[in-house]
Amino acid sequence: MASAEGRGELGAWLARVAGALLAGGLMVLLGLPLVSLVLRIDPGVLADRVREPLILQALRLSLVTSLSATAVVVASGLPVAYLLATREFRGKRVLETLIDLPMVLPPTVAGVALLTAFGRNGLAGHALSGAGITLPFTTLGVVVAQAFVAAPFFVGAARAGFQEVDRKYLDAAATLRASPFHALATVLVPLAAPALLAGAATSWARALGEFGATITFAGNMPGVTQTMPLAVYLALQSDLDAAIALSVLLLLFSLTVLLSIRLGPWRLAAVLARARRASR
Amino acid sequence: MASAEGRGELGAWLARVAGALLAGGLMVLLGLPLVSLVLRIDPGVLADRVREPLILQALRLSLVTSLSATAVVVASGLPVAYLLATREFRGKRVLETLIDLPMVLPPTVAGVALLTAFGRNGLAGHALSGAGITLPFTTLGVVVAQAFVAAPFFVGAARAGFQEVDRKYLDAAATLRASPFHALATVLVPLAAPALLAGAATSWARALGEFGATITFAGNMPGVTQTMPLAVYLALQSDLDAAIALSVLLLLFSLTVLLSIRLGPWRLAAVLARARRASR
Amino acid sequence: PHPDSAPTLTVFAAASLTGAFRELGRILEARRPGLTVKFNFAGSQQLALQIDQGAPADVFASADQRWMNGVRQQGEVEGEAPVFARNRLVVIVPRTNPARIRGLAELVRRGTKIVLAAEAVPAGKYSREVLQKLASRREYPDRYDRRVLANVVSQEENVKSVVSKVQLGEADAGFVYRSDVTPAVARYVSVIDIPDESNVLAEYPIAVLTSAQNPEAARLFVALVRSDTGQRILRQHGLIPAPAAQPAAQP
Amino acid sequence: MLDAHLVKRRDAFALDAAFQAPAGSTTVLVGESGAGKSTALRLLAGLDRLDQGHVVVGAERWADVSAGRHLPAWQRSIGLVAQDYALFPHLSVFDNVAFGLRASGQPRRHARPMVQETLDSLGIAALIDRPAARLSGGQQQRVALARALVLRPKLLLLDEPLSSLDLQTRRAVRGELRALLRRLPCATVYVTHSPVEALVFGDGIVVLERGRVAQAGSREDLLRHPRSPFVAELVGTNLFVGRPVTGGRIVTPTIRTAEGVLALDAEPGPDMVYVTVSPREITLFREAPGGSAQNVFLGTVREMVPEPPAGERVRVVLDANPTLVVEVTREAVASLELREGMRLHAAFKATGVRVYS
Amino acid sequence: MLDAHLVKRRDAFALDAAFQAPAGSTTVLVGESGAGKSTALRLLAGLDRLDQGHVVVGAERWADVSAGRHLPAWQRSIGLVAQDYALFPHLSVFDNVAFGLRASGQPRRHARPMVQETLDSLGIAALIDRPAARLSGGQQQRVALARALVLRPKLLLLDEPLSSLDLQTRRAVRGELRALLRRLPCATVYVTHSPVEALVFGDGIVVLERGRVAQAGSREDLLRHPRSPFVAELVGTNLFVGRPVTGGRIVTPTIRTAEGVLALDAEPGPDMVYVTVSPREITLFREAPGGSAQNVFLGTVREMVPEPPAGERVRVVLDANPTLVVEVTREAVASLELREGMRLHAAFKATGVRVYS
Ligand SMILES: Nc1ncnc2c1ncn2[C@@H]1O[C@H](COP(=O)(O)OP(=O)(O)OP(=O)(O)O)[C@@H](O)[C@H]1O
Ligand SMILES: Nc1ncnc2c1ncn2[C@@H]1O[C@H](COP(=O)(O)OP(=O)(O)OP(=O)(O)O)[C@@H](O)[C@H]1O
Ligand SMILES: [Mg+2]
Ligand SMILES: [Mg+2]
Repeated sequence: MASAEGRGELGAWLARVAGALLAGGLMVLLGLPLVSLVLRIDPGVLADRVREPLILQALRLSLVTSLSATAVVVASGLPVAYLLATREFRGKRVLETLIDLPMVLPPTVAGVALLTAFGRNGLAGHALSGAGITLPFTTLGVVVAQAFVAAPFFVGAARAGFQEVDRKYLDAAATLRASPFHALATVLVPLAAPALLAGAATSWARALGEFGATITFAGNMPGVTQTMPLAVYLALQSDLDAAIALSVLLLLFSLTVLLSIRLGPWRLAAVLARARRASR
Repeated sequence: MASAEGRGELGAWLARVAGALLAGGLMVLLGLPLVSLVLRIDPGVLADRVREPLILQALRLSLVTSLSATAVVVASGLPVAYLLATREFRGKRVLETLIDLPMVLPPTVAGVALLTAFGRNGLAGHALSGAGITLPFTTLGVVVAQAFVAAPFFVGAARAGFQEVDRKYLDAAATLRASPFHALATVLVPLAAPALLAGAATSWARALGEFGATITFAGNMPGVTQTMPLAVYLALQSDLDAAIALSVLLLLFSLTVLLSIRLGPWRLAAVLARARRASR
Repeated sequence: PHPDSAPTLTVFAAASLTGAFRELGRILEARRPGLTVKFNFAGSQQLALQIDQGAPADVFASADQRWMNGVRQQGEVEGEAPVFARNRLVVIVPRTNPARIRGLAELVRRGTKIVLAAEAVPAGKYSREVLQKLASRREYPDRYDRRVLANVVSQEENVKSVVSKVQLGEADAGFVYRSDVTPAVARYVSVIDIPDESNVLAEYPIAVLTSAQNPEAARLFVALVRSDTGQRILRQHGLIPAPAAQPAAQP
Repeated sequence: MLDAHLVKRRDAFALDAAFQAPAGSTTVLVGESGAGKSTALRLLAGLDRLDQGHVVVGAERWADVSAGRHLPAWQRSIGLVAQDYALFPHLSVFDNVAFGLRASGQPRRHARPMVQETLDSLGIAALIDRPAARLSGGQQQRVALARALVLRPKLLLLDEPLSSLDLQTRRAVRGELRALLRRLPCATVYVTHSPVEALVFGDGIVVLERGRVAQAGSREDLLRHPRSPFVAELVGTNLFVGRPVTGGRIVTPTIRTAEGVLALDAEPGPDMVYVTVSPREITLFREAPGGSAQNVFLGTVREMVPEPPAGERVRVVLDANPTLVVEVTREAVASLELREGMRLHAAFKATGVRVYS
Repeated sequence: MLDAHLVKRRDAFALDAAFQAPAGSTTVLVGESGAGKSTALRLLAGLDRLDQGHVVVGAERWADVSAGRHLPAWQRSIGLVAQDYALFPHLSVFDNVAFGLRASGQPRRHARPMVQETLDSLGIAALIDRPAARLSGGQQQRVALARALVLRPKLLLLDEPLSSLDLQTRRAVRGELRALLRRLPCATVYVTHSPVEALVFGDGIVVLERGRVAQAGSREDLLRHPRSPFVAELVGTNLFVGRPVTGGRIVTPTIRTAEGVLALDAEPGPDMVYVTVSPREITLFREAPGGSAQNVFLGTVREMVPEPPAGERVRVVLDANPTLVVEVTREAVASLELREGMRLHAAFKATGVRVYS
């Protein structure tokens, strides 16, 4: 018994070390590139770039389009996630897989796919132009491209979040005269809020980083379709360092937003204050 | 009361319609591009391409590297997800956000970041070459690039999955002489298996579609680093139709794998048989 | 014909023209008060696809004849598509020059990490042509082209990736356009020129599109690009001028 | 007035129960765990669909499978208090109680006085602005009740409303709840597995056993005339079911049960009869008794439980055929040297039984 | 032999309980919901850390805060059967029971005979290859027990092991479990909120009340000498606590309690004394009684519960100061026209009380 326990302890110790090594490996894999990117930038270049009107324009456009895309994804993803979470039907697994597919598509191909669907000569092009809607080369097109690639992330997270809400609350709402929709709005969404927020944050991050589908489907026009990742791409044409500076800018920006979603504005302020004190 | 109920019913009807419209919108947004892509392909081109040795090579390399990257992500992501799911510590939210960041990075910049970290002149380059490891221009580098972009998806899903496992099972394991590691392996992982599988599938899909980081970090060499998405991009340089055919090939391939993960091989066979019957 | 009080000109241009064309756009705007010049910079092939799909473009400047021809075949081009600039290939090595390469002949040395653009990319096609031409010359080692190609570790989808890899010191040498060696890049790399007789000249055609909303401004822009001012600015950005006066020569 | 016939099939379980619940009174649905009580409530509420049968409340036909009718829960005038209350944890007490009013389209302004009044009547007006997540068990129970009652439902459904409360709170709340239910004009269906609660609350009692109605009737009827082993166990007595033995050389009135022949002190009716024997009427012997006790069973002591208060009496469970519950004094335990596992004779006189059909 | 002193602070709750549990016997930890029973078990098991105190089993010091010692659960020789059993749903019965053996490094081959033997001894050998997810409640309970016992723990911890079972299974399992625990050589701590289970299982009984030990002792002691209101309620009697009144013109022995003065029939000791009055010793009157009943209380009827079997007697809860439980016959209820809310006098004689210190 003593030897078995001894073996157990040794095994546990080994496992702990292995786990720490693996976890450390992941941290190095994810952290080191980010750190070395930040180390490489020239603060002067970054400061200059931040003040450039074109960059500010791109940043603003990125913010507007990624938020709009997230809004589109959230609004249209909610009913789908609700359906997937609460109903059983034929072909459900197939539908789930189809929703995941945009993730596999190389982004430029996604852009081509969007053009063949919503372009002037696309499948739905006639219907759209009939309705007076133009997507390619418009800001709306950027939103569509971002929504296309970001949607799977939100639907997956929202679906899991809905499934975690105890059925009893929905039943309670139903016995209190709440129609399914009323229950969705007043009970399910508030109770699944953390998961929905996390999913929206992931979607937003993906939309913010979107490049390939955007440049192919919507083009790269400053002020109209040139988002930050596109600006990074253009900078890359002449100056790698500038491109890195812009990427770090994009990173800092999304870090701030993601952290503030996770922590709430107040706690973010506290964290920043602490960081500032520490850096003094 | 009757009027209130009437109003409730009307509201519920409106909500149902709105929900259906939104969900339908998402289906159009996600489905139409995929459909029009498939419609656009020339079956002849596709058939020719499938037989091309270069393409088969790229497909095989994609399979090998994306599976390896998924394995890396799963092995190193499990302890991190476990930590995030079971422990509370300072800076946890910050860590979570850092893990999400690779998603925001435009893939090309992600590749540059990897080069500055693990390249010959990168931060860890000296240590790596000392250990006789070269990453750029090697298949291993492809795996690293794919793991870098795919990791956030697995960690997030695994963490949520672990959190859903009832604590009581871990407690039971502990009272049965199981060290935390033994409990992780024999209780937590099997019980969280569906979530882990789903996360691994998402990660795999992302790794399979990876382009920007791969070509930037590992380059493009047939048989060594040329994965399917890279083949698609090169085809795009000369022949849009070939590129689309290859993308559809990639889509079909990942559809099969994802579906078989979701359904299990037997049920997949049944679905395929049904589809074949229906298409006759 | 657009009854717009503030007319805009939309130029679709290859991403490698970014710096030069932005300058030219500002000059045209100064000359034509009220006119706004907008650019859409992307890969030539992406631009061609977009024009095919009905993009609202007035001018298309391609980094390659091929994509211009494609657009032309669709009947999208108004009139000619003259070549307004040329580019030539150079070999770049990192400033630190880890493989100690001082001449083109040393590219055959075993273990040298060379990156090229892929054959499907114009730069890649030209690079291979250059290697063949060099191989046919006696001052270069035996089976020069094959031995260099054997050292290739990556065939990039994009010339800029070649630049990045050399700039970051990952590759020992790479074949790029002269124009890619911008001042920012020049801080990190050294250039080894390829003799003109073995070099290949890439051609940049430009055209006004039939669907142009503002054909008059479009023609003005093309003229500006081909004018002396335009050609000077292109040269400043590392391109070889091809002024309007001379008829375009085949490489 | 509720008239219900509930049929629902599940994997390994089937519910088929018909019963009525008069308006203004409380009908208790009692049964052990898994008997189908919650399933029945969910069918009444419309949260699940009937496989067969109907639910009719007053003049309204809420569900009728033969007519293809099924009103969803949110269109029925019900109040349901679930076992764990299911208060919305993200809402305040006010918002919880106002939820139904708001869902049926009333503005917040109108809801306020109604909520206030209901909370008042339950003595929890002071809690109105508390977050629901920060209430004690007893408070939660009352808020859940208020949330249901504020809508003035035609049918009130309570699923083990006291079972999440601790012993002392439960005792305190029980009396209040009873008084409140007495005052309500609607029909109330009260689900419980506790015999005590069934007896306290039940104007009418429906005993569910494995999805079937084992017995239904008034409290008195159940206590005095159990008609199923389950009900007998519920009220703590020994039950035999049998048919009179007629003809032959039989002198005393006798019935034949599954377990043998039983002597009675009165002539049974012509048909199937039920016989109960109180645990106190049974005596234990180490040796087979002679004398006047006509009914003797041999068995093994399975369990001995001292009866509160003070353990002066001990309940002995005897594994005989059938299992018998016997109540003896502490002195008897000592003199018989009673231990678990011991084999004993249990006897009762023909005069010790109550017979009914 | 277990010697424990458990101190743990939580948000609004603090546990501070010291008790012993001899080897080879069962110590019952009884208390209402939220009393801290599960918290105590988790501390004994090492699933949570003590804030203060110690856990010593035999010669092993598993936890001792003053010495900074805390052995994690998996290094303690314990067996824990949780309230809902927590069988691993992805494993078969065999793998569940073999889990602990495998975790401590034994090969499958060695584990098999031990598992078999344990399952045999619990009469569930036939289940060995069943998936754990497909067992009835009673079967689950036995598998959980087998899983704990196969490791031959030095300390067996059972958290309400019968509470997930239905009435009938519970009765069946109770006797078996009692017999099994009798045979085990280890110390067993049995947690329950059921007075009946406490009386059936407890060689020693520790009553927890809001995190403190309200009373600890043998079953007999608790039944006959409740020393806290909670224990009194548990065993169903009325308890008074007071000090003897001495001097003055007092003739009968008297004590002063928080509720007034109580007359006794025997001289109390010099110190604090406890007085119990059985519910049967108390009589109810519509008018204040004269005569021989020396102790009279006025109160309102809160609740009336017919007592099984047959409801011949009715328990009346009287909101007096203090609350009194009174047991009367059905006839008395009729003749007094007893109703809830009625004001009544309750009286008992000095001879009706039991006094102890
Ligand atoms: N959704 C379901 N699917 C399949 N079987 C179910 C479902 N819900 C309940 N059952 C089964 O139906 C039977 C009755 O369950 P029900 O919850 O109605 O019992 P209950 O009388 O309320 O028990 P308890 O006192 O434990 O609450 C049980 O055997 C249960 O396992
Ligand atoms: N993890 C925790 N954090 C904070 N408080 C807790 C925690 N676990 C239990 N408590 C509180 O500690 C007190 C005791 O809980 P415990 O579970 O020990 O009671 P119990 O006697 O086992 O009750 P039950 O009979 O309901 O199982 C309760 O007030 C509970 O709310
Ligand atoms: Mg139930
Ligand atoms: Mg507990």
